[in-house]
Amino acid sequence: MLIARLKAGGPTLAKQGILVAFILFMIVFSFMSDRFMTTGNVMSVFRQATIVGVMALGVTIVVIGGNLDLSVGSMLSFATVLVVDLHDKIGPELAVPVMVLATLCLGAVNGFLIGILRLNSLIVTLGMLSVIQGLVLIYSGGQNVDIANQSETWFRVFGRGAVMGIATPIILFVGLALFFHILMTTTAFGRRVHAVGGNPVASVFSGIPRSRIVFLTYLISALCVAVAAMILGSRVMGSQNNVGQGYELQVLAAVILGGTSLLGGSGSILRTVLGVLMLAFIQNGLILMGQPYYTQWLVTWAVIIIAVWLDVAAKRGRLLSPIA
Amino acid sequence: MTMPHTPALQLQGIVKTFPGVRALDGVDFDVRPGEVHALLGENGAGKSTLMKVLAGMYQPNEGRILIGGKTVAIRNPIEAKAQGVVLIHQELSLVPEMSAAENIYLGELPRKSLGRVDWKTLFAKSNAILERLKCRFRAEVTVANLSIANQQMVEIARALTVDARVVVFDEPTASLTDAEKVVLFDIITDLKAQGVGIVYISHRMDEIFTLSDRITVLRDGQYRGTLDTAATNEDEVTRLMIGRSLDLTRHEAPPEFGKTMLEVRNLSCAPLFRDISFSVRAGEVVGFYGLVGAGRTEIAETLFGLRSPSAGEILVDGQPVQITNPRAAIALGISLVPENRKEQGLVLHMNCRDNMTLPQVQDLTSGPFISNGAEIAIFDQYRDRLAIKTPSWKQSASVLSGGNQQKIVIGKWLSMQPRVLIVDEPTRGIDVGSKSEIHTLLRELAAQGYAVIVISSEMPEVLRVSDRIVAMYNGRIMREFDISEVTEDNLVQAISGIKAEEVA
Amino acid sequence: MSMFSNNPALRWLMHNPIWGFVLLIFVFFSLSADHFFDARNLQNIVVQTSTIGLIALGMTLVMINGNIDLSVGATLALAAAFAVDVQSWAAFATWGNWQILPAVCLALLAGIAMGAINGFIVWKTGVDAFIVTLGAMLGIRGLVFVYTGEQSFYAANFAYSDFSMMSLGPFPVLAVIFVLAVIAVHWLLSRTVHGRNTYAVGGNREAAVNAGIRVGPHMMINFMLIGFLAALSGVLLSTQMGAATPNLGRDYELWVITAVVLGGTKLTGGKGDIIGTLGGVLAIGILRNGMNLMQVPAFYVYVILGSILIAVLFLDKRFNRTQNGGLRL
Amino acid sequence: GTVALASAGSAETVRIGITQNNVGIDSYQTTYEQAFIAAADANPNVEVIVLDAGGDVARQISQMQDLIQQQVDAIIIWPTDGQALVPAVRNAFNAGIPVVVTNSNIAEAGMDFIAAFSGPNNIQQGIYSAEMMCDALGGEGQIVQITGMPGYTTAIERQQGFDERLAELCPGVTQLDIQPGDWNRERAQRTMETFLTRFDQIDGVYSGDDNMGVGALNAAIDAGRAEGMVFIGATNFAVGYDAMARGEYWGSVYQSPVDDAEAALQTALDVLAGEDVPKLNYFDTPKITQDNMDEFDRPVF
Ligand SMILES: Nc1ncnc2c1ncn2[C@@H]1O[C@H](COP(=O)(O)OP(=O)(O)OP(=O)(O)O)[C@@H](O)[C@H]1O
Ligand SMILES: Nc1ncnc2c1ncn2[C@@H]1O[C@H](COP(=O)(O)OP(=O)(O)OP(=O)(O)O)[C@@H](O)[C@H]1O
Ligand SMILES: [Mg+2]
Ligand SMILES: [Mg+2]
Repeated sequence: MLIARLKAGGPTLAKQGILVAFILFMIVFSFMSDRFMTTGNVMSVFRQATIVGVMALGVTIVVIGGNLDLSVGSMLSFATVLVVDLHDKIGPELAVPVMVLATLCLGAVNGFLIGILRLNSLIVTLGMLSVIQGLVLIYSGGQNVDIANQSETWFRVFGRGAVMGIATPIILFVGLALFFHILMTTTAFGRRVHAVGGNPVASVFSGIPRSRIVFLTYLISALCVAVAAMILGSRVMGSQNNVGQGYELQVLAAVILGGTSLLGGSGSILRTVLGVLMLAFIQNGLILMGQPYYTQWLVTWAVIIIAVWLDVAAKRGRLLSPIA
Repeated sequence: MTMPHTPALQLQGIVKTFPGVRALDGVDFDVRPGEVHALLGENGAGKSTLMKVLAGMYQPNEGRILIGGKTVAIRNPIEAKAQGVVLIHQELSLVPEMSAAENIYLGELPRKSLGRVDWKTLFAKSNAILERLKCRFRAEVTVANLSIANQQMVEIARALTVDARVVVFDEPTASLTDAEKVVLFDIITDLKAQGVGIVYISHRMDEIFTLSDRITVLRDGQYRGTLDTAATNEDEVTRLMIGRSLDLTRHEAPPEFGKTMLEVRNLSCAPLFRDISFSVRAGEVVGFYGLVGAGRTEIAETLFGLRSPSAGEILVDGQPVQITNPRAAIALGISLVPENRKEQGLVLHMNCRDNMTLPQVQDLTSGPFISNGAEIAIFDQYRDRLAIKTPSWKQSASVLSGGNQQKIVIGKWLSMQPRVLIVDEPTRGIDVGSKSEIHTLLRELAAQGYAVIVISSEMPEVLRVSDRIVAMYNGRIMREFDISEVTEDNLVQAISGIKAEEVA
Repeated sequence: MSMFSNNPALRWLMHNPIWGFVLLIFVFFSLSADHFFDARNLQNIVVQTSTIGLIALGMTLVMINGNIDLSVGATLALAAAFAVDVQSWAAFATWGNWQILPAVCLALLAGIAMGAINGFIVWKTGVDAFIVTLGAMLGIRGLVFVYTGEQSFYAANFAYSDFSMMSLGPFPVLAVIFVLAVIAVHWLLSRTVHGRNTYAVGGNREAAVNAGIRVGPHMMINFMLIGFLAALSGVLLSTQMGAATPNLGRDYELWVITAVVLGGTKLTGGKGDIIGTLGGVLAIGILRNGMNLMQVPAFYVYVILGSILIAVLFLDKRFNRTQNGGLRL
Repeated sequence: GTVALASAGSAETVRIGITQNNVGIDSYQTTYEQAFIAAADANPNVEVIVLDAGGDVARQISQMQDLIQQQVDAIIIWPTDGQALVPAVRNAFNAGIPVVVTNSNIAEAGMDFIAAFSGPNNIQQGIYSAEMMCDALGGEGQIVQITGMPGYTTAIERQQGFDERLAELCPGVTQLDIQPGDWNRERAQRTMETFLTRFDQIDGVYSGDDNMGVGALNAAIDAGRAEGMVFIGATNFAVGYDAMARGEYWGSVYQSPVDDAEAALQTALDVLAGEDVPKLNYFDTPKITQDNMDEFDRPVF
């Protein structure tokens, strides 16, 4: 029966599978814990999700362009340590642009190696993960960095401020998500990223500057990391050298949950947002229910596989794979 | 029709559906021992699907398969082989990093104890088969190092690994040279003499009429009838296939051409081609004819900025130019419809409209956004002009038939308003109906003042569309013909490497 | 280039640049680190390499198959936990040193089971292995924590950790096991029908299906093999520790993939071999050991390892530049 | 094991190898390393080989093998895991190399193979924190706990000391939940935010170190609920010290990485000199609260 349903509702489900799963999930959780669906909790989870979320936006674009970015975690450590450290040395007015530029440089290195030299993105960004982690440690000498005057700096606005009662990180996240959604769906750049990810050879045969497009996707990813670092640095008002460790996997999991194909060429920013929120709500919901933190890993396992499975199944019109 | 033999194989009332498509709708088909039975139909008529049902790759929704008069269930390719049914695939189905021998016996490698491969037997048997096919390479070589034609021979060699009852060839000649075709036809004759039933699928009428004994025609997944080859002609078959006759006359050369749009002087790209000089005028179609591997595609790629020439110069509108990438070529008004539409021409899962406007999408903007209206206008214009069959622009290019895919690619480049249009193998694997449409289209384009270069390995095609023909052999131009002076004989001589002077 | 192609040894090196690199760093460290070129140290390198090396053998199979397994680190931790904990089960209290046997068997079975789950999901759902095993990487780690209750286990029986110190003649037993595994997997991959089909499935899955290879079960077997090898690696590691910790094997998947890719196996499948993988793991092992002996500061080790990874990838691309048929894409 | 070595310790240079847990993961370990190198440099008779395991047990075992292979005179180890390093330490013992364990101790089974332990008493620190918590709450209240990285000895021991002592000393204080903060301020902040949503009444927070404690404090301040909430930490960091000075943070345990490093080196030298060194050399890690903080220097990390 499920198969028949899937066949009938195939196209719609394929588009909205994640949304349906997300809503079901929220309903189940709100029955399990009465705290779950309170405005306070929802806003707090939303705010917590913004760091992974902003990074996931950039990575979604990289993945649509047919590549991977595993270096975002280290890059986040780098950017956060840099902005927090420079905050007290040269003031936030300079620290923020310097950090953004430095992070973009790292993105440019990724973009150069992958877009222009055409090296494999998985391995290059894995290597960069290690290199950047080392750079952070060398830069900071392995010491934590902190902002001395936490209550007075305007830098606090990124992580802790609010506009009309809505936390600034949420505004940043939603704003960027809408911006990138529009960029990817309505502009020539977005179309070209889809084309390069979908078929790089045909793109070159169509006169698309493939190298430049891939390069730009990595710059965008780095820019997102820089924004995430502003939120993180401002929220914590300090940083450890390994603060971003493991983020790359959370980000990737969110992108995958959003149904973006790792083969490139297809994916959606808005569905990545759903993926991000879903992961954040799983984490939050299970803790609210008093489960030990590691059950969240087990649930995430199941959710990722079931969600992606249904997505794939709806696209091919049958539940089980045709592999013999 | 009288039935002298009991059929080796019968398909009855086969129905096969895919989501949204009824690919086969009650098809009947039979093959007798020792006959060549041709299967014809437009692109997407269901020929390959029918054969995949036969080979156990698809399970039919309805209908049955009889072998030697008994109903059988064929659940997978191994079972089909066990029943003596072998399918040579339309698309190459090889593993590039493995040896020819392993590819020939893929899925059925001979075993020794402990699951070890019996290399000795494997190579001995494979080499024997390759010799029978008169191949000049050994079974030990890696397939990736073989030419496309030789890869095709490896594919064909698979048919000879078992005592076949029925062998299906699905468009085997698409990438074979003439010499290899002769070998293939010998093999087919040989098999036939041994009483094997052959199913032969091709879009080339000449082959069908030389080889086959009977012809079955499919249309839109439906059975349209079976004819005795001896008792029919191309026109009848064509009408059964596409519902109308084709105009197969050569065109009349227009009285005069415009100015020279593109000139190439002593262009070389070692080791692919050397010393290439030719020119194309507005309103003219120049055909490049040669065997596969003659280097024609490489010339087109060089003109389009995809390869760097080692010597020589290119002049557009009389001005020498450097073309370092496709964008530069596009800016100079050069367009290339590439050889391989799936890999080079289309982003398959993108929709038709987006594919068509891809090279110019950054110019179709209003403000920062792509102008939807402008895109749809372009799509509508070329859909109508090229008679592309698709329900809407939103259809993903992957589900279109080969011919319609090709038209999308042509439309994409026409919409760029080029001055020089290069088309490489525009009708490879395309049915006769679409082929003739594309030929007519190329002539019309020339009449409108485009300079057109057509690269083709099919003689009838170059003869039909060209005003001039450049014959190539092994990376060199052997001779240039005016359409009025060309004959099939001197063309064949030219592309086989016989010097122009000797011919003249 | 032509100068190189005449000499078969040099030509071989061109196709296996990683071995050239191994040679280079070997000579370098022999000259510049005091205790490097020393029989004991070379034994140490092999033993140290064996942990990642065993998993890399399995990863080579899975990657040639066109898949990937990110869950190996967690599987390793799970197997180590079983191997150490089961020994102390009351049921085996009277078995003496034999209590190790059921523990090790159970650990290896657990590894095979995890591989089977991954393989089965990939087979039946058709979801990409990267995604399936990314999920499993979290999930199996969760299982480890559920099972261990966040605690480390230790083996009360010193016979267990003594095993890792044993030698067969001059060779440490761990090194011997690793070398045997290398030979076995190399044999499997190059000589058996299953091994050849592994290339076929990864090189062109459709062709393999057309040829009647049962692709699903075939891939599942390779996932079970990598599960087994990861578990074996976990067991051997736990013998070195006499204990098991729930965080064991974090990030190993990244190092394993790195080693395998350095060894020339294609991420898209269809190409690669055990000789290359062995070069890849030795390269990482020698670098780590050499840098320890030379006391390279920890922060620089990250930078050096990452840069070398990218550099080798770059050189490999330079040497084996045959793709695209010379087209500028 | 010490018998054979008495002769090694005279005037000529001694080579000491150290393998640390995870330098750079936090300032404590980094400062420790710097202090250790500084102390060694100050002593012309000492040559040190400094290695870092990056938090990976297997790598630490390899480093132990490498050090044994180089036949150093003594090994100092900061175990990534108390259990798992026992056989490696035993190897060193069998090779006749004395081992000094630093910062967090090795498991019971390994005690026979080490020359000495030098470091803080993490269980005692947990006990101190429990006592301060009890004190601050006056024996009544509801608290939450944020622990370090799950599975690591320091985290486990501090939690153990805290839990046991709290139950015994203050049955009136209930622990609502325990979740990890991974030694990471941002993660602790997130964990605390969820606690704040989940529990309407939280009177106290115990964090496995001040870095996480300040994260929890940040969360409470942002939620407007920090007023009257008691924050107790361990390993007093500079941020914790400052928060204490502002009156936002109640107390912590003062632990100096410089003392830690110097004690470890000195213990090793004493062992090599053949002195009679007690097995357990705890250095002092006193309670630090708003009341007595003037007696302590602001931590350098
Ligand atoms: N796996 C599939 N899923 C969905 N539709 C399919 C599939 N395979 C074939 N079709 C559809 O079935 C129809 C028949 O396709 P088939 O490949 O049999 O055509 P054909 O006659 O071999 O054409 P050609 O001459 O171009 O090879 C087409 O409309 C095609 O789009
Ligand atoms: N000498 C050769 N050895 C092996 N393969 C070759 C050789 N020459 C060409 N090929 C292969 O044959 C195919 C067609 O060759 P190429 O594109 O050079 O010829 P062409 O003149 O454009 O012919 P066509 O357009 O008819 O294919 C290519 O895939 C090429 O790799
Ligand atoms: Mg077909
Ligand atoms: Mg060609």
